[in-house]
Amino acid sequence: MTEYRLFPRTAFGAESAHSVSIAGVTLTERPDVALASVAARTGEAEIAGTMAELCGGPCGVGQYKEGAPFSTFWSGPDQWFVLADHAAHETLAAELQARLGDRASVTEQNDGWVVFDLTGNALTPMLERLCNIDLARFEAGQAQRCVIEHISSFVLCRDPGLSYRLMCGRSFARSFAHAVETIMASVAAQAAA
Amino acid sequence: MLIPHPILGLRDAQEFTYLGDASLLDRPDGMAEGASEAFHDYLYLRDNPAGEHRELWFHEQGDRSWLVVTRNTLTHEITKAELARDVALARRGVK
Amino acid sequence: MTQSNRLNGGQIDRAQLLRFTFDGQSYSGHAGDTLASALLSNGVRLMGRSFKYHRPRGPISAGSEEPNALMMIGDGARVEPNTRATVAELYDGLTAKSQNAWPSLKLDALGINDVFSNFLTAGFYYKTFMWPRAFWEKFYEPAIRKAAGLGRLSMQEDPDCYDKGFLHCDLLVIGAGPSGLMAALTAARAGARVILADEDFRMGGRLNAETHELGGQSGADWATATLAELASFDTVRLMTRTTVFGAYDHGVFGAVERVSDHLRPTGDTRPRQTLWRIYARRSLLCAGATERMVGFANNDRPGILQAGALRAYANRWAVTAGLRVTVFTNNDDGHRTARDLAAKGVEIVAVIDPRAEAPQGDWRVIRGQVVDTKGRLGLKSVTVRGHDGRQEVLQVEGLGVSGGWNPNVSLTCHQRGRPEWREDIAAFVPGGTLPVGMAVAGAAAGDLSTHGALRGGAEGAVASLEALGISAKAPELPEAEDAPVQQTPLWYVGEGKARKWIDFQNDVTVKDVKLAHQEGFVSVEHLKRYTTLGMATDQGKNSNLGGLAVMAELTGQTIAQTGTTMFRPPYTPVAMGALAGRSVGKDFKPTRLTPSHHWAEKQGAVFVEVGQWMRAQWFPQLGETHWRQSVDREALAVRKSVGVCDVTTLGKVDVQGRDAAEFLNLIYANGFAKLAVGKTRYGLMLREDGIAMDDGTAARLAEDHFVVTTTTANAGPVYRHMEFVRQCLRPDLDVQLISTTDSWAQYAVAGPNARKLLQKIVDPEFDISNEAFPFMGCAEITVCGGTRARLFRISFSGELAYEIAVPTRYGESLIEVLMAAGEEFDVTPYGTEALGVLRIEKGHAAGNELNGQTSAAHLGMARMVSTKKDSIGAVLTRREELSREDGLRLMGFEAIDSDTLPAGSHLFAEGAAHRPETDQGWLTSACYSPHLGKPIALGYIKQGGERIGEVVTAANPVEGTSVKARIVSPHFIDPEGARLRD
Amino acid sequence: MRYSAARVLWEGLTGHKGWTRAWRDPEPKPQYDIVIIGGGGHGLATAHYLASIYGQHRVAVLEKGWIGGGNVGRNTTIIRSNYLLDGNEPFYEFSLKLWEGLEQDLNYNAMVSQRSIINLIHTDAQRDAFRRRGNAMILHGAGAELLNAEQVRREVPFLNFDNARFPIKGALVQRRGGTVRHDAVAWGYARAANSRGVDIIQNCEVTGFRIENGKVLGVETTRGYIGAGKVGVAVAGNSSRVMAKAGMRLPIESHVLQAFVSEGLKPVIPGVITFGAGHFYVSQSDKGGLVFGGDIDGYNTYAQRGNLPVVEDVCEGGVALMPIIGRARLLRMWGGIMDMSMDGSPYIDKTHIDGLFFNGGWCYGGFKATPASGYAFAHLLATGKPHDTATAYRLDRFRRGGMIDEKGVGAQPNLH
Repeated sequence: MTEYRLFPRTAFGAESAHSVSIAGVTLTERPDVALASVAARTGEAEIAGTMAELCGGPCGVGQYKEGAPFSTFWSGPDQWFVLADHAAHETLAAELQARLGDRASVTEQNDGWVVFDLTGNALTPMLERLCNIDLARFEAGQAQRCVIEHISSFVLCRDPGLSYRLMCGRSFARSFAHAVETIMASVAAQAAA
Repeated sequence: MLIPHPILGLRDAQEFTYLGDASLLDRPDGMAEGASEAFHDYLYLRDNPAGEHRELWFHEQGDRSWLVVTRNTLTHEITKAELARDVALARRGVK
Repeated sequence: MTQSNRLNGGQIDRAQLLRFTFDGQSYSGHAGDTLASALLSNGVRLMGRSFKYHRPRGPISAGSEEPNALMMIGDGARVEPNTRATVAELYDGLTAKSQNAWPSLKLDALGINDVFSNFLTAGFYYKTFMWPRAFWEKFYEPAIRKAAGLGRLSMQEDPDCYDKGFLHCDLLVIGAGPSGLMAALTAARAGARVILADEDFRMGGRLNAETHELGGQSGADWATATLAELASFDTVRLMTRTTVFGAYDHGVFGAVERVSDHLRPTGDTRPRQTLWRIYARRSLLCAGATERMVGFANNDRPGILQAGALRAYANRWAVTAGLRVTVFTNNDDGHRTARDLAAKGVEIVAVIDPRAEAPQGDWRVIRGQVVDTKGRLGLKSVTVRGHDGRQEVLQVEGLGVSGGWNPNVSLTCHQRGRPEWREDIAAFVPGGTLPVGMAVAGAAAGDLSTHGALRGGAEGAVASLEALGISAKAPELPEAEDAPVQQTPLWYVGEGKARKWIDFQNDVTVKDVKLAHQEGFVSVEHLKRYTTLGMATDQGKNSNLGGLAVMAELTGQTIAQTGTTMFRPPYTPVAMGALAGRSVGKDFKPTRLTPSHHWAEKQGAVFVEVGQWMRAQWFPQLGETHWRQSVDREALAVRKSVGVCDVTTLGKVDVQGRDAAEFLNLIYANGFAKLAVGKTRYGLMLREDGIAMDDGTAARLAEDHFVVTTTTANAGPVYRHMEFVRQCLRPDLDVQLISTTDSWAQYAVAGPNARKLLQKIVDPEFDISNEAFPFMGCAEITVCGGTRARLFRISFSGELAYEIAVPTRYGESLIEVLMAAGEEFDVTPYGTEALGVLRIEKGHAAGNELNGQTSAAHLGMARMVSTKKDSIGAVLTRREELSREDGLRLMGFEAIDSDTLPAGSHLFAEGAAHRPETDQGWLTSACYSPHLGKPIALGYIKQGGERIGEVVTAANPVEGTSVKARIVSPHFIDPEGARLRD
Repeated sequence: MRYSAARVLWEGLTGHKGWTRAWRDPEPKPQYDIVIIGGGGHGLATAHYLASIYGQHRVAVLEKGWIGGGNVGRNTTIIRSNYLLDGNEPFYEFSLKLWEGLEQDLNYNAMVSQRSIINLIHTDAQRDAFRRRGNAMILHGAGAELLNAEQVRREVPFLNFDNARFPIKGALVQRRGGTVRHDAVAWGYARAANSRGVDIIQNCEVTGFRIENGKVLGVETTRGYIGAGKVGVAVAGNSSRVMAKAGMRLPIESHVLQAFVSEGLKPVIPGVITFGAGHFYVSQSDKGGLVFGGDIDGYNTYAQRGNLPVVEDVCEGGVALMPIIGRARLLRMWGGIMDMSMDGSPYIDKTHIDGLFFNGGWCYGGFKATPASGYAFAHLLATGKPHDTATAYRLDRFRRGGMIDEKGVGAQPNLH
């Protein structure tokens, strides 16, 4: 039996989640989220139904459906990302594969992406400086892939103007947070003026 | 430019990567007689029209779909956008 | 100095006194002033020098079209050259300096050019400075360059930052004058999402500059009230200080908001400006019109302004350019200037109007023309010739000139629009195909009365919204001035020998246009390019039409036949910094960090940029003073015992589906259909043109599941290519792709002790002995007591080697564990340099070899390209030039008696002359091989396979070296591959 | 009329009455020995060399608009011969040599200014590649220098050396590279060709070819039929459209390249600088404007305008490389149509139609090639044989696999 053990680190190389607050806006890393991607095999588009059962409702084009224990968002034709609590579902991909069998290709994405929660009052001035999303029409339960400061990202809306989830590739975490935090500071300074 | 994505609606062309003429869908059979000439024409010759052009765009910063977009090269007006997959499947059906 | 030219009234806050300096002299102004209005209030008319003749100049305008009053504003690194004093908002402590003048604005030495202007006509430089040949670059050009240019950069890094953003709306209204305000109001009341943008710091446009009443209140008050209502809608965004500078495809606009230019720099985190990309479903251009000057002798003296500007200074800023003023106009509007200035107590010496129907007023009206002016540094007098033939000199300090108004059509031209001539207003109005979704209203559309502007704005908004399915109703219009345009075109005055300026900044005169015509530069574009007409920082807003009119007269054609005036973006110049936004300095591109980054930092690793990644290049140890010491040690450690290298950056693509194997068979040149589960295979990926695209491995984890790796650099392009093949070429296959590069932390564990090391961390239920897990095996395992891992027995170094992957969050921990467990083997972390040495020693091609110009045959892999199946690139890689027997082959090279063998050297047969015809190849990658104890290289050389043992010359003339090298197999180490299989 | 300083003085003293038209405005004749389609830099240069070197005087240049209105009138004015591959380097070096004697040849000051071109190096692999290129340049007599970071800093200290995402590690320099006043090139060639009897016919659009029995007899134009012994096509930006009239499909796609100029500034930049880690290259005109550009927009187009993302991309590269220009302002942006070839290199070749010759596919490198392109095309038209420096520019090279792909990106025109 090997005596060695591996310990997780966050995308920032730390033991606890990265979190920054500026003038009432908070960006928090969520290392406790497990992720997997699910793609229907050819001719198996009806797994959308199974996905709906698993995730508490159907998740159509551009949607983000929060549920327990699984949340999901649409990421492409017949393709979804599923989110769950990491502690309880570290092997989320295997769990989903077991449920979906050979009707879907499931891929572990726990550490492919970093999830951030962005919360605060009036986040619109920030997000409109970060991503090309029509925020007035971006409602709770919507998801959109976009580019934030040259970084491929997902933006999930939980409560318009007040609460969003942002995701970027794990290796980009530091640059991504820097970009978001820079705009947090800029917007705060403009609001104060 | 805005591309009318058949699934997602208008999306900024900046999210896409451009490949070129949609005739690249019609890849010749590599095992057929005269493949060399067929591949030469397939890969190197272009209509390059001044007007309506069918072309391939990849929604790299989006849903990762390849699209066939019909766009006017003089005005940039886009009259149609289809999933390349559907177009390719339809063509295979014809063959 | 007192504000001697300050009048009463105006929209300035007299309670706020602002101090500023111009060329070191202190002045004061008020909040609401521009720098130009403040200087004029202090009696300063001289504000700049022209480009070529260095003529003394003052402002001609009160807006962004200003060609003359350009200054350097700000201090130190914040100096901003070429800033228009006419739009620069005054703040306390502002410092401004004149530019393009030496030693001072008043005594500019290059004013001498004005004396020699007869020799410096349009295009003179094309005809001379040719002899002797060498003198152009040594003497003439440096002198010209020094004299040319306008302002000066600080030559320091811009200390400010800039934001960018995206906005979306139903209707973008550009310009907040009467038409823009009315349009925004109409749309807002209909519930539409509206953006109203105006370049000025005070919305209202000409309403702020005029004394007309709107529905019984002053124009400015009406604007204020309307803005208050607009501000009450949360669907309306009012953007002052925001210039919409470009109209791009499909309703995308570029706009720049000046966030803090008008404030004294504070050093907080506010941006200086914000670049907005506005996505508008419809747009309404309400950009107003620009008054044009008239060409007459010496029409460029400080104190000569557009009549409307003179009026704006008086009404909005309570300032006059002089206490004795005259007006020269070809239209009724010019007379309003006299009326408004007179009302403010300015003496109107006369109004000069060449028209028979010139209206009468409470001042003298002279039917005639201005034929000359005097006053070198500021206007002193104008000479007038009456239609009765009498010449008269008027002593004045200010002259307002109106030659009519040009609609601001710029944005309508940014795509396919070609303005059309409208005879009744003698001006170009929007024409041709406007940008998609754009309409034009008010003066910009040629509707030059206030009533017309209001009506146009309301109707324009209704029509724009109707197209979107939003029904809107035009509000009741306030009663407003509705005078028809009364003008007789007057482009220039024939009388007068002195120069008559058309393009003020670039010093293009009526004579220059005549010369261009004489020499055949008749087409509008030739005229422009030959004389530089319209190429100044005002983009020709003040000059294009004047030049066109003179040319029309010379060719005997109408203006419409002669051509049209076109405009390109930007509407007004935009700071480079705003267009760059935050993507500058270290943030130019995002940085990707590997899972071991923090650990490597702690080890003191030296990092290198590899695409967007930062990778450890080597790990210096105490006592090592040269990078080669570290790299040699690391490479030798791998050959001798075991080393660990973070290879997470290699692209990883998860390929699943029933037809995954068939799919790989198509994208790789070699066969994949028969690869067994639990096995990995090297794959050569060709582009369709038969050139090597990438190489990597594919591991079969299950019947329907592969993991494909790509090189670091090609991860993106290869993924895109795979999706192309999947969706466009073989949509019939059941294959799903997704990138997992960031999901797994992957390390190469290489060296004779690699297995022993791994056995210490792999959980015991997994047998990784040579028998159970041979070369090219792959498996999903667990390590360190249950952590999921993937193990691949592949080797880049030629040693017994593995790549082990764990979920990225465990990556940093894994390298710590490997270091701890490997202590007994002296495990050595190695960086990209040692990785490079090892792969060169093994003869593995990498980026320098896979440079997009090399075929399978060049790589010596022609036989890998299966002839039994169709695969991407297989047909075209067999073309004669790519597959010829005597073509280039990848070979190894060993230096002979030399301690260098530089990559990039060209290869020649020994003793051959070094000429292009004798050039036989080049070295692609080189290193010092600590294993062999000499410099080695990989390279391509003609007929390489048949020349093993031959000595060639590696010539590197660009660094003055030439080295002998022996051609050898590219596999310097273990060509049989025994170590891999141990 | 000869231009000279004395003449400028004399005219200045006598009211500029003596200046005559720079070129005539003739009516088209019914028949010419050689008709060049396209009054751009390449077409006019071809006419000049046909007349001055190959003794051809019955030559007409047909231009649909005004001469010099294509890419010679809308480029970033750079000249250089810093190519890597054997198919290219002799040609571009020949071109540079012609630039060096251009003004005396044409009696026109096109302001050829060899202020050097600096290609920055940011990675070791780039240095290896530039070493190979520099050596190729030296072998072809073009000259090259490889600088280290310290040497670069001494030459252009205002670049971002201390806070760069991609540090500058050196540069490949060609001292003979530089800039030329682009419009003057068209005018200078036109005036010189005109003086040797070439008819330059503006506002004359070719609407079709008259081809019988596989041989071209002349062209149909908006000003009537014009007979020709041979027809040379040099219509950058319109190659596919014009050659389609002769029934040909070409290995070309048309794309837009944007270029930019800043407001006038006192001298900032000595020569030409190209960023090796982003899309940006820059020089400063004699008038003081920073002239810069970057990548093409990347989609097929015939519209002479681009979009904002590329503008931003170029300015990001610019300010990242030169933080001192953050407060300089972009004055004007424009787009030119580039005939992008399938390997990034041009074509100068005969076609399968007897008497019909083609010159095109210059991607965005056509300006610097102007003299050699004209010379080589004139040679081909006059002798029927490719010029020694242009033997690789054949249309059939893709059949043989003989691509001349400097960037190594393959048959995807928008990547070249």
